[in-house]
Amino acid sequence: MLSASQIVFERYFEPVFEPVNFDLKSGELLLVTGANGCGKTTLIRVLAGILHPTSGQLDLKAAGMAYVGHYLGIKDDLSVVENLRFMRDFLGTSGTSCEQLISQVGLTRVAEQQARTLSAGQRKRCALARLLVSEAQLWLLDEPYSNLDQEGVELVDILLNRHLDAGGACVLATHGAHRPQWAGTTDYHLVSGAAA
Amino acid sequence: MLSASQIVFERYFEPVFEPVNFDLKSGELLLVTGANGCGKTTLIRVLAGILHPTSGQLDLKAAGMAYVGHYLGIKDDLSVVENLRFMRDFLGTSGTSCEQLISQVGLTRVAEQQARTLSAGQRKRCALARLLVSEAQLWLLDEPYSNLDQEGVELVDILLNRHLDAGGACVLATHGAHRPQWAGTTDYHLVSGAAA
Amino acid sequence: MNVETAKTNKPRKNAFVMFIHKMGSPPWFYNFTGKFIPWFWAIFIVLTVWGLYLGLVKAPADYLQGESFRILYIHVPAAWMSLLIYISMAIMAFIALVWRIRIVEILAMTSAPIGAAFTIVTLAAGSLWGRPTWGTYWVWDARLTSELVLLFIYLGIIGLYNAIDEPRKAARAACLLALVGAVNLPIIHYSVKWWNTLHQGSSISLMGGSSIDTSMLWPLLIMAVATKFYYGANLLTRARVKLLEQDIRKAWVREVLKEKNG
Amino acid sequence: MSGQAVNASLSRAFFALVRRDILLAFRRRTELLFPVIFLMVVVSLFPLGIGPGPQLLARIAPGVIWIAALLATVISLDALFRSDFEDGTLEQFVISGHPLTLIALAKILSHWLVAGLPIVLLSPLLALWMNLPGESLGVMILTLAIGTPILSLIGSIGVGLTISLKRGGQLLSLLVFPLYVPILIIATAAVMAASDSLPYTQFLGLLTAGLITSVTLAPFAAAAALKISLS
Amino acid sequence: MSGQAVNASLSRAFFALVRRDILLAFRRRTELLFPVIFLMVVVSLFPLGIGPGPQLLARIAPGVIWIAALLATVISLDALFRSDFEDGTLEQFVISGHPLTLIALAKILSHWLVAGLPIVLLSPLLALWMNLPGESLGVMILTLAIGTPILSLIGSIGVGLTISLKRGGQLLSLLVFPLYVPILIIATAAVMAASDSLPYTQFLGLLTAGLITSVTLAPFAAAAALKISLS
Ligand code: HEM
Ligand SMILES: Nc1ncnc2c1ncn2[C@@H]1O[C@H](COP(=O)(O)OP(=O)(O)OP(=O)(O)O)[C@@H](O)[C@H]1O
Ligand SMILES: Nc1ncnc2c1ncn2[C@@H]1O[C@H](COP(=O)(O)OP(=O)(O)OP(=O)(O)O)[C@@H](O)[C@H]1O
Ligand SMILES: [Mg+2]
Ligand SMILES: [Mg+2]
Repeated sequence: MLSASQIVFERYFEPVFEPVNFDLKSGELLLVTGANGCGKTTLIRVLAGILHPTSGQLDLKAAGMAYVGHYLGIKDDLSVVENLRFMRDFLGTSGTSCEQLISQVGLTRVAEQQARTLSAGQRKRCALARLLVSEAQLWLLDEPYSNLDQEGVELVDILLNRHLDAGGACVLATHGAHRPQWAGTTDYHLVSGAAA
Repeated sequence: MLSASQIVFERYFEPVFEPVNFDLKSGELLLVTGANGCGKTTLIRVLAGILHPTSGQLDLKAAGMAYVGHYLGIKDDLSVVENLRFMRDFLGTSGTSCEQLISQVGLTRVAEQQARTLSAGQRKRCALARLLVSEAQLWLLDEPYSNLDQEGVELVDILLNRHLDAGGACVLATHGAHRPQWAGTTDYHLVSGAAA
Repeated sequence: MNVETAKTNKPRKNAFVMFIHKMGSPPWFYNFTGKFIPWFWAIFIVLTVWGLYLGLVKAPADYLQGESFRILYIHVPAAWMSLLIYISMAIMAFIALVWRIRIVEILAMTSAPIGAAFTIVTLAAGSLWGRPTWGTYWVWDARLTSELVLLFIYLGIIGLYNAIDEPRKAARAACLLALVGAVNLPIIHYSVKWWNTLHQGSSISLMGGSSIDTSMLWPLLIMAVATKFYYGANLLTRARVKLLEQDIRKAWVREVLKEKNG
Repeated sequence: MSGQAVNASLSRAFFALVRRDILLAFRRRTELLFPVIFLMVVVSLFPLGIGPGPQLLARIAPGVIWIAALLATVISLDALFRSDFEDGTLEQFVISGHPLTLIALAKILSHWLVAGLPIVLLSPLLALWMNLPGESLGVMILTLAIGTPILSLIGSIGVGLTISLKRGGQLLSLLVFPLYVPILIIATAAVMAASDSLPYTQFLGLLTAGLITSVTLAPFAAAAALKISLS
Repeated sequence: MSGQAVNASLSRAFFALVRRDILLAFRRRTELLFPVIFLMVVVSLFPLGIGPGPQLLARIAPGVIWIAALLATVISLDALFRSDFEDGTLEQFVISGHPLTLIALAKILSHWLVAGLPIVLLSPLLALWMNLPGESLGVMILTLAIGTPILSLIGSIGVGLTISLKRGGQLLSLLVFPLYVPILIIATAAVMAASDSLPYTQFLGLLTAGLITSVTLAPFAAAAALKISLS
């Protein structure tokens, strides 16, 4: 679904990480780990097509891509429902209703509240609901577990398992103690270019 | 050092959490836990004096207070060193040199880099260094472990132990799996006012 | 497209693109231009001394304006250069954006301060000249106004380039702005021209009208050529320094520095 | 997907974005009035600062109203685009796979609806305040109707370039005001020609040509600028 | 701590903050020039929009320069205060225990140094451009020197109130421009009186009184406003 060969990204004329190679197939999870500042976020943004790799080949064959990063892409001035409705209209998807998704991620009580008033964990859940709205085949998750409580962490794992079961694929960057359980997991330990 | 009796904070005329009571002494750690959205951040901001409690008594007798919240209070346009130097001048403290603090939190390599270019974990470490600059007796930490890698989590625990050993006190809000090990810990499970 | 991959697996059709890509190799550029720069500086100095001698000493004083007309030898070549450098910068900006060639980005961006400097010289010399001839330092004449707007656009490009940290990103953003400016400059030029004739008949005509005496013309032409060599020399000198700065940790720079020092 | 299906999905995305931006701008009903009041306040500063002579005011009216329009545009431009950049929504747009040019165009359109259209609608009142003679009022409105979309279009390029900078506001004005010079000149020339009973259609023609050119070029440049700012 | 030690620590905090804000404003050398160029660009729009006639320009010069000063102030005010709010630095200030009034005063001072002082310094050039007669130039500079700090002081209250709103920029102008009206009127009256060779000292006296009043009151109001916005 997504394959990378010799991906290099330079900032200030220095590679951020060692050249990256992988081949991700349907139903597989690529778990990117590494210390703070080793370039996980940068790599995911390169894979997402936001950053342009300095050299190397990126080959994408997915029906849709969805991304949850450090900046969640939630409009503070819209309510949770409005945020999801907009994304649905914008992407032109039409699966489960927004209300159902909201209850799935446990935000029913604050669904009509403006996003600026959400707590950190509630915001994260809202971003997870948007992930489901997109109905994308490839998920790019940058530290999906941060700011979530125990129940929220389990929620991410459930959603992830369901997505992979249905033939999706996922690149997940994390440094936390928690790691998702999935048979088709490839560990990718990212090494900072500066360290090498 | 800090005692609260029947602290209530209302938003839209509804209490955010059940009335809060505690009495924190020197060398003690108050561990505030609870689900996403139960009001941990709100409580800490009340304790910090940023929000005004609707009713109840707050009694503070600490030499200085320091706070690390969701918004880290780091200037994006200053480098890590400049950020710390400013805080030192502003607070008028004069302990360990900024360079030493930076190496303690593992940011030596990026010390001269502008804060906007730091990774999420590096930013958090920078905020931890600022905590040390303040030389405050009372620490208010809102999810200090989020975005940190394994080494970073251990770093927080080391700093915390040292602070409490030296007679400081700390209120720490977290929902993560990790909890600091300290003899004088009081568990405070926060219950959302809406849930009750 | 990336420089390295282009070199290895794409057959070259066009001689121009080939030249551009050859220029794109930093060590080649560094060594190639290194041979020219001293000559450029030398020619510039010789021509300037000669031109100023003819202009300031040999040429007779103007029967209308007296000695003050000699500002012409600074003002007019600078004015020409301010426009020419913009054109050259815009062309390089286009190449840099389309082919993502770092050296051309650098060249475009080092052109901007030189062009801005010439624009400031034009404005300053023109104002000083305006005082004796028009009785005022500044009027909102068409040519003056469009030169001022040109300065603003140069400053915008320089400001944007310096405001963004990452050098490649900064260069690409500023190159895009230079291109947008290139589309707009002629429009600005003509609109300002009309604006002035429309609102009030300007009583001042820049060219005193009649043809110019050859003894006054020659120094002007010499100075015009001299400023072009100055541009070339200054541009390449700055670009080489910039290239060394950016590649300071690359092998070829270490070699260059070793050669220099030992 | 067939070509038609793609087009339908693109136009749906386009209008979803425009609807959202307008919803955001008018989140609170009072905010509907902000652009209008800003313009009124700025224009009313001039009689205060220059003195109330009716001839003088009429003489400078087209210029003042147009300059106020430029300022209102620049101030609102930054607000409308920046938030999508800062909260990560722009990244989501890039990932959606919809062409960035389309997204830029949608944002430009909603910017004009929010910040440009109110200026056009308000201009009769402003012209009245400034004693602009009645004949030239229609021309004033026309120049604003044709000209303010150009301001949004050109402005969007500047915003795209400065969006990643914290203190982008001043730099933005520095970048776009020089580019606005021709519009300012042509539009005020048209109004002045009309109040002197001179022919003015050629100016309107020029403005229209400018509008057509900028509609076809500016969204591409804005999209390229946004792409650079994101990297 | 003894009273003197407290004072010393407060004045150290004050200057640390001023130094930091100026460092932030002029992070890079070229940014030193932004406020100046912004002002030059805005002022040069007026001849373009109104026409190049020297008499007309001279007539409106004081008003135009002063209105440009108001605009420059408002645009930069928002930038200077907002970032401290949005990145959580303001919370840190509150927690530090230093009085918020002191912090507001420091931020006002650095705002004036960054945005007001350049206007004062640049005003001779602007006056030249606008053909302002030489006699009134000195008075123009004086009014700006006394008046621009008032703009920063009053503006800071408005910023404090609107800082927690996303689209605060436009609302801010609505709040503060009406408050700026007296200053605009008095200052331009002084310059016009000077160019007509009439007495003008009474106007300068009024301005100075305004400055003294606002220095003593505005920082308290701004601190209170910030406190409200934070909660
Ligand atoms: C600030 C004031 C002035 C500015 C910004 C200015 C600008 C310019 C520019 C841009 C050009 C080049 C035009 C072109 O090649 O298309 C030029 C040429 C020239 N200027 Fe000025 N000028 C100023 C004042 C003056 C004054 C006071 C005089 C003399 C009375 C003068 C005499 C000339 C002459 C003789 C030329 C060359 C003839 C030509 O190329 O048309 N300028 N000036
Ligand atoms: N815009 C930028 N300019 C310069 N350097 C940057 C920029 N963004 C990131 N960096 C640097 O690149 C490195 C990798 O950053 P990145 O955000 O990818 O790390 P990460 O692996 O996601 O870290 P974390 O676990 O803390 O989120 C860091 O050292 C960081 O300081
Ligand atoms: N400004 C606000 N206006 C209205 N409601 C708010 C505001 N801020 C927070 N809330 C609501 O108050 C509740 C508590 O929020 P708070 O941020 O304190 O939670 P938290 O315990 O820190 O959660 P998390 O673990 O997710 O960080 C949430 O339900 C949230 O939606
Ligand atoms: Mg990261
Ligand atoms: Mg919280």
